[in-house]
Amino acid sequence: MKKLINKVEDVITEQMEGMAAAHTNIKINLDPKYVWRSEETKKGKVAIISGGGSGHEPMHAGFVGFGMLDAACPGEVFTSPTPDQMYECAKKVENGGGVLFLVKNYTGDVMNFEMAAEMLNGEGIKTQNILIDDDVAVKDSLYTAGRRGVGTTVIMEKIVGAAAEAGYNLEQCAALAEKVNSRGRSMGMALTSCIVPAAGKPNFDIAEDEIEIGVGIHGEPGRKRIPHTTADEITSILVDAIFDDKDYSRLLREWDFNTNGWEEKEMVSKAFASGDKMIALVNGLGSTPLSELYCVYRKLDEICKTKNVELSRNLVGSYITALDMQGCSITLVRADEEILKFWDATVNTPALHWA
Amino acid sequence: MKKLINKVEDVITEQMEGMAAAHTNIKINLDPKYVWRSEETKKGKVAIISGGGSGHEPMHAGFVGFGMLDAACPGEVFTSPTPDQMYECAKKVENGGGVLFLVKNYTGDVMNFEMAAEMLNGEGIKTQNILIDDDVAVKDSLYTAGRRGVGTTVIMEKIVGAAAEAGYNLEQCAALAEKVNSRGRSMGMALTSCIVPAAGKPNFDIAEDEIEIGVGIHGEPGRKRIPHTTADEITSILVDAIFDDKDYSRLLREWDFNTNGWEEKEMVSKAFASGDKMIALVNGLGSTPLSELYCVYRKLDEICKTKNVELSRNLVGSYITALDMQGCSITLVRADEEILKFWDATVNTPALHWA
Amino acid sequence: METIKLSQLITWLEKTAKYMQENKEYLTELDSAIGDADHGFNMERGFNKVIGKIEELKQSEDAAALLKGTGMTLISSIGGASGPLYGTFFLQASMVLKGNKELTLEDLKASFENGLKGVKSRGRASLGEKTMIDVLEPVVTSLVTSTEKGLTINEALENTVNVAETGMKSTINMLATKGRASYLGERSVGHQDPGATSSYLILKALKESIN
Amino acid sequence: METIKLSQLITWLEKTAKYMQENKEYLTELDSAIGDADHGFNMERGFNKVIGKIEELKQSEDAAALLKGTGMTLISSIGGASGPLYGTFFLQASMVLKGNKELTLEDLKASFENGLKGVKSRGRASLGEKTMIDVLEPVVTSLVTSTEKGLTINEALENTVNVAETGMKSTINMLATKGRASYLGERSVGHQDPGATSSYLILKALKESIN
Ligand SMILES: Nc1ncnc2c1ncn2[C@@H]1O[C@H](COP(=O)(O)OP(=O)(O)O)[C@@H](O)[C@H]1O
Ligand SMILES: Nc1ncnc2c1ncn2[C@@H]1O[C@H](COP(=O)(O)OP(=O)(O)O)[C@@H](O)[C@H]1O
Ligand SMILES: [Mg+2]
Ligand SMILES: [Mg+2]
Ligand SMILES: [Mg+2]
Ligand SMILES: [Mg+2]
Repeated sequence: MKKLINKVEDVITEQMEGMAAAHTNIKINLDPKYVWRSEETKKGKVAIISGGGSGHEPMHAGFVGFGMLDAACPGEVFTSPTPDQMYECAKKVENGGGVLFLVKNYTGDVMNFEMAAEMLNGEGIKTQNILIDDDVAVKDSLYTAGRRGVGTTVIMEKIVGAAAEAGYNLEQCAALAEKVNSRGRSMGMALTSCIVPAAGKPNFDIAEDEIEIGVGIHGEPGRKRIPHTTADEITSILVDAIFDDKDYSRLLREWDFNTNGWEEKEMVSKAFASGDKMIALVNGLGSTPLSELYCVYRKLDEICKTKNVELSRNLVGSYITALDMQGCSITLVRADEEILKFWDATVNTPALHWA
Repeated sequence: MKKLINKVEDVITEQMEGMAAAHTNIKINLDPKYVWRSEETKKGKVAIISGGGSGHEPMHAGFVGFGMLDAACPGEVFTSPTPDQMYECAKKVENGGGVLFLVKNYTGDVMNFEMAAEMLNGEGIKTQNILIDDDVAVKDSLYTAGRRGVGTTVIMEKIVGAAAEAGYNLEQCAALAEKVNSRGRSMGMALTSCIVPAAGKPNFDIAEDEIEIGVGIHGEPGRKRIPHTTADEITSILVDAIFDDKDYSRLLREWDFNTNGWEEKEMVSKAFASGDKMIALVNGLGSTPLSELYCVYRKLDEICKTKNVELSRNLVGSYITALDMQGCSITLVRADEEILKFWDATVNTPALHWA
Repeated sequence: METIKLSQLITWLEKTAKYMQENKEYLTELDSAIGDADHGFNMERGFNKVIGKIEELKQSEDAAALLKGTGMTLISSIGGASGPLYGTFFLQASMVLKGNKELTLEDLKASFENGLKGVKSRGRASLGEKTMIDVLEPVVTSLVTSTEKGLTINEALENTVNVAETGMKSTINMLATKGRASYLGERSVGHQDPGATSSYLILKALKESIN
Repeated sequence: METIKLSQLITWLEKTAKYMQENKEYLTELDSAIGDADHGFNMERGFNKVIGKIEELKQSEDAAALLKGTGMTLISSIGGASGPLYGTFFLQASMVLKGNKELTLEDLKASFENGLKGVKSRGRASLGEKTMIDVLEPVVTSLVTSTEKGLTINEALENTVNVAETGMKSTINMLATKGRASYLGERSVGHQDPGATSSYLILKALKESIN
């Protein structure tokens, strides 16, 4: 394993220190670990917080700043952060508007964030958890832990962050987050595995002439392995998986402020159709040259044109990675006016900024 | 070789098509190949054009747009573009203010851009070439083709692009570009080689426990090979090379509008010293996770503090790459007020944008 | 009446930490086949944290405080799926104990029963889903039986280790429907669950600490 | 008087293209040792472009037009260092010819002499710097001598190939001070220069086309 690191135990800390040194608009806390905005936010603004295992950089810490996250809690590499991180972090940035946790749907993340929300709600700090479960590689939720949260997370953090900045309250932010989640679908593939620093070797073996279809962002093996093929064919496979996905219904837990406990809520993602307008993310998994992502975008654009689907906005780059994995994922979020308005709103974070 | 490409011959074209599809503010021409800004520029504005071999993405095409480049000419992978590209491209974007070619100091790039400048000046289109030669890994210019142009290119394109936008004329833009070049120093290292699509295998072999110090951006072997070590030590080696570099003097060719030919001009880069303020670029070579770059930035920041050198601005990310090479480079440009003003100015390109 | 002393519970934690260190690579290897290759690191990190607090834990007033302190430490240091689950197990196990300076088999049973309940409600998994529950639930069932039969603590723990081992191995042929392994569908079959394996090690450590 | 016909020059270009195709990997291999592993692709791309225009080139009025067309094509298709250099070579070689439908040895000499001058002024390199000049300059010197001695074209070209080969091999022990290889300093010694090698192939193709 060759990496630009010092001791394996210090990877997360030193990366946080580097970020804080490079970006004056974020601050870090090391025990417990979280990253938050330096400038004060408007009184009453909902605190938008995310977090998850490290190794997906720039997500989430790179998205802390004006118009996006108030704070992020990094866990160990590929391991959910712990409730005390989220709890301390929320106490630090909560500003009278309550807390919205944006949580990727992995068993670990869900449970840790739920524990934190329980603690905060128990103390009278209104806290809601919204899940992201957009990975169509996971087919059903009856026989699995449900779909994983992947690329839609980036888009949700941007949009809900902008809405919070614009004065949406906790219920409105949560509803918007739900809407974005129900309109997002992603599918990924890998050319190579990644190497977790502590493990020091690839998570899975893959031959020179094979690729893995349907990987997530944790170096976990995907759904199937096929012979390596052209970028156009690979793009078609990913895009087809997204468009072939039918209406998808599942139960997701949310905090019920009346019963003061968790309630299951049905969430339906309608299949994509002709005439839809999309925000598209062509995402590199860490070691994919930008030029190759543009080659994928080119084909995605071509396919969408034949489907009469408009790519209204896009991001092409490495935004939600799996350490040094070679590969890519495609995310499409069906947009509407509200979504586009908040997508276009000013954002100023280390990894995303525009005005 | 596993890459997200179709046919090796189509790599550059398809990447350009993908960029054009993703970014409405740039346009592409395929024969000959160049990328240029969609919106018209102010009459009389100097046209800032760069170009070079492909494989260094997002440079240069990713820097085309308001406040930076007017156009970029991509060559084959790691191969300078040809004079007809630059010539046609310059004719397309020249808007009465003349043309400034920003050229990385490689034999091929220098000669091709010189031929283009000769053709344009021959037609009465005022054209100047400014070289970037900032790579301290190349020790002298007497026994070599001179220092290579690396990271300072990104910073120069930003600064000179902003100056042109602000109304600097050709002479002023050229003088500013020279100033930035004379104040920039870079040093890079690689953990792995890269794979050129047409070659299909690594440019050089390197063992699991070795790293290459002083590589450029073309997968060429560097100056020396040492055992792999910590990020802190690697950073120290790179930073020391930059700070240990003494006053550096060399002759660079510029177009003389009086004699209508090339003249050699002495250019001196003064050694860096305590009290200097810097724009810092910690650059990934293509396959380096952002988290590792922050680990490098952390140490760079620490060392600079002990040297009483201020990192006034920074960029951390993959901005000038060597395809899928794992490794990084550090660039420092000694700033002054003029440089910082133009660094901070609004820029809106696919890869760099702020307001 | 035969009981488990606080000092023996401390030994249990120390032995567990030792097992997690020794089996770090093994557990991670299991997790790399059907998960994300971190279970060994997670468990080692968590129990190392417990060991780091062992002097403090030794000062615990009673078994409830000891188990609660352990649970809180695991929760705030493991993360992932196993952190909240093991944390909850110890936390909930502590809840039914009040001022006990030592545990009878009855206490242990009640405590584990409540721990398991916590794990199941936190993780919403049940028997047969290829998780740590395939070890923890048979263990609780066995403790219930042993209590009813009036077995000694040693006999009872002997039984728990046996059912824990059987439970652990039973996960090999299961299709995962909870946790990360569930993403693999059919491909999860044929691999032993890492969390079930760490649960087995915890039970083994318990038995060996009391013997 | 013995001359080179336009059709033979066309054969030369075709043979050169064939050699570049055949030696693509070899030239790239040489360039990967001391450069950036593209010389073979560059040369193949350039001469394939020339072949793509061969019908047009066949229509050339005279040798000057033919060589100029070749030079322009190489300039606009190779890029890198070798593009402007070989392009300039052919372009400048064409400049001293006026309306020739065929070339005498004297014409060839004058033409190559001017081509070399162009390469040297474009690249600012001289003999012994481990570049194509270590082939091209001895070749021109040999052509001068052959002309003075009044050799036949065949004899003269026989000699050029010999000095080209010697020149090419002489680069092995040289320390590069121009081009990409110069970055390697001492590490450039022991490798044959790719550009010198392609120059040798071009000269070899010429001899074989005239024979
Ligand atoms: N819902 C659940 N209920 C009970 N145990 C679970 C559940 N989900 C996962 N597990 C257990 O957690 C183990 C994985 O733990 P670990 O690797 O530390 O966390 P993560 O999956 O977050 O990386 C699995 O092997 C399984 O035994
Ligand atoms: N200044 C120079 N003068 C003459 N020949 C040169 C010069 N610089 C490089 N060359 C020749 O060009 C060859 C490299 O060509 P090529 O690989 O196609 O271009 P690049 O170096 O741009 O990748 C070298 O082997 C050398 O023979
Ligand atoms: Mg994990
Ligand atoms: Mg080249
Ligand atoms: Mg795991
Ligand atoms: Mg080359």
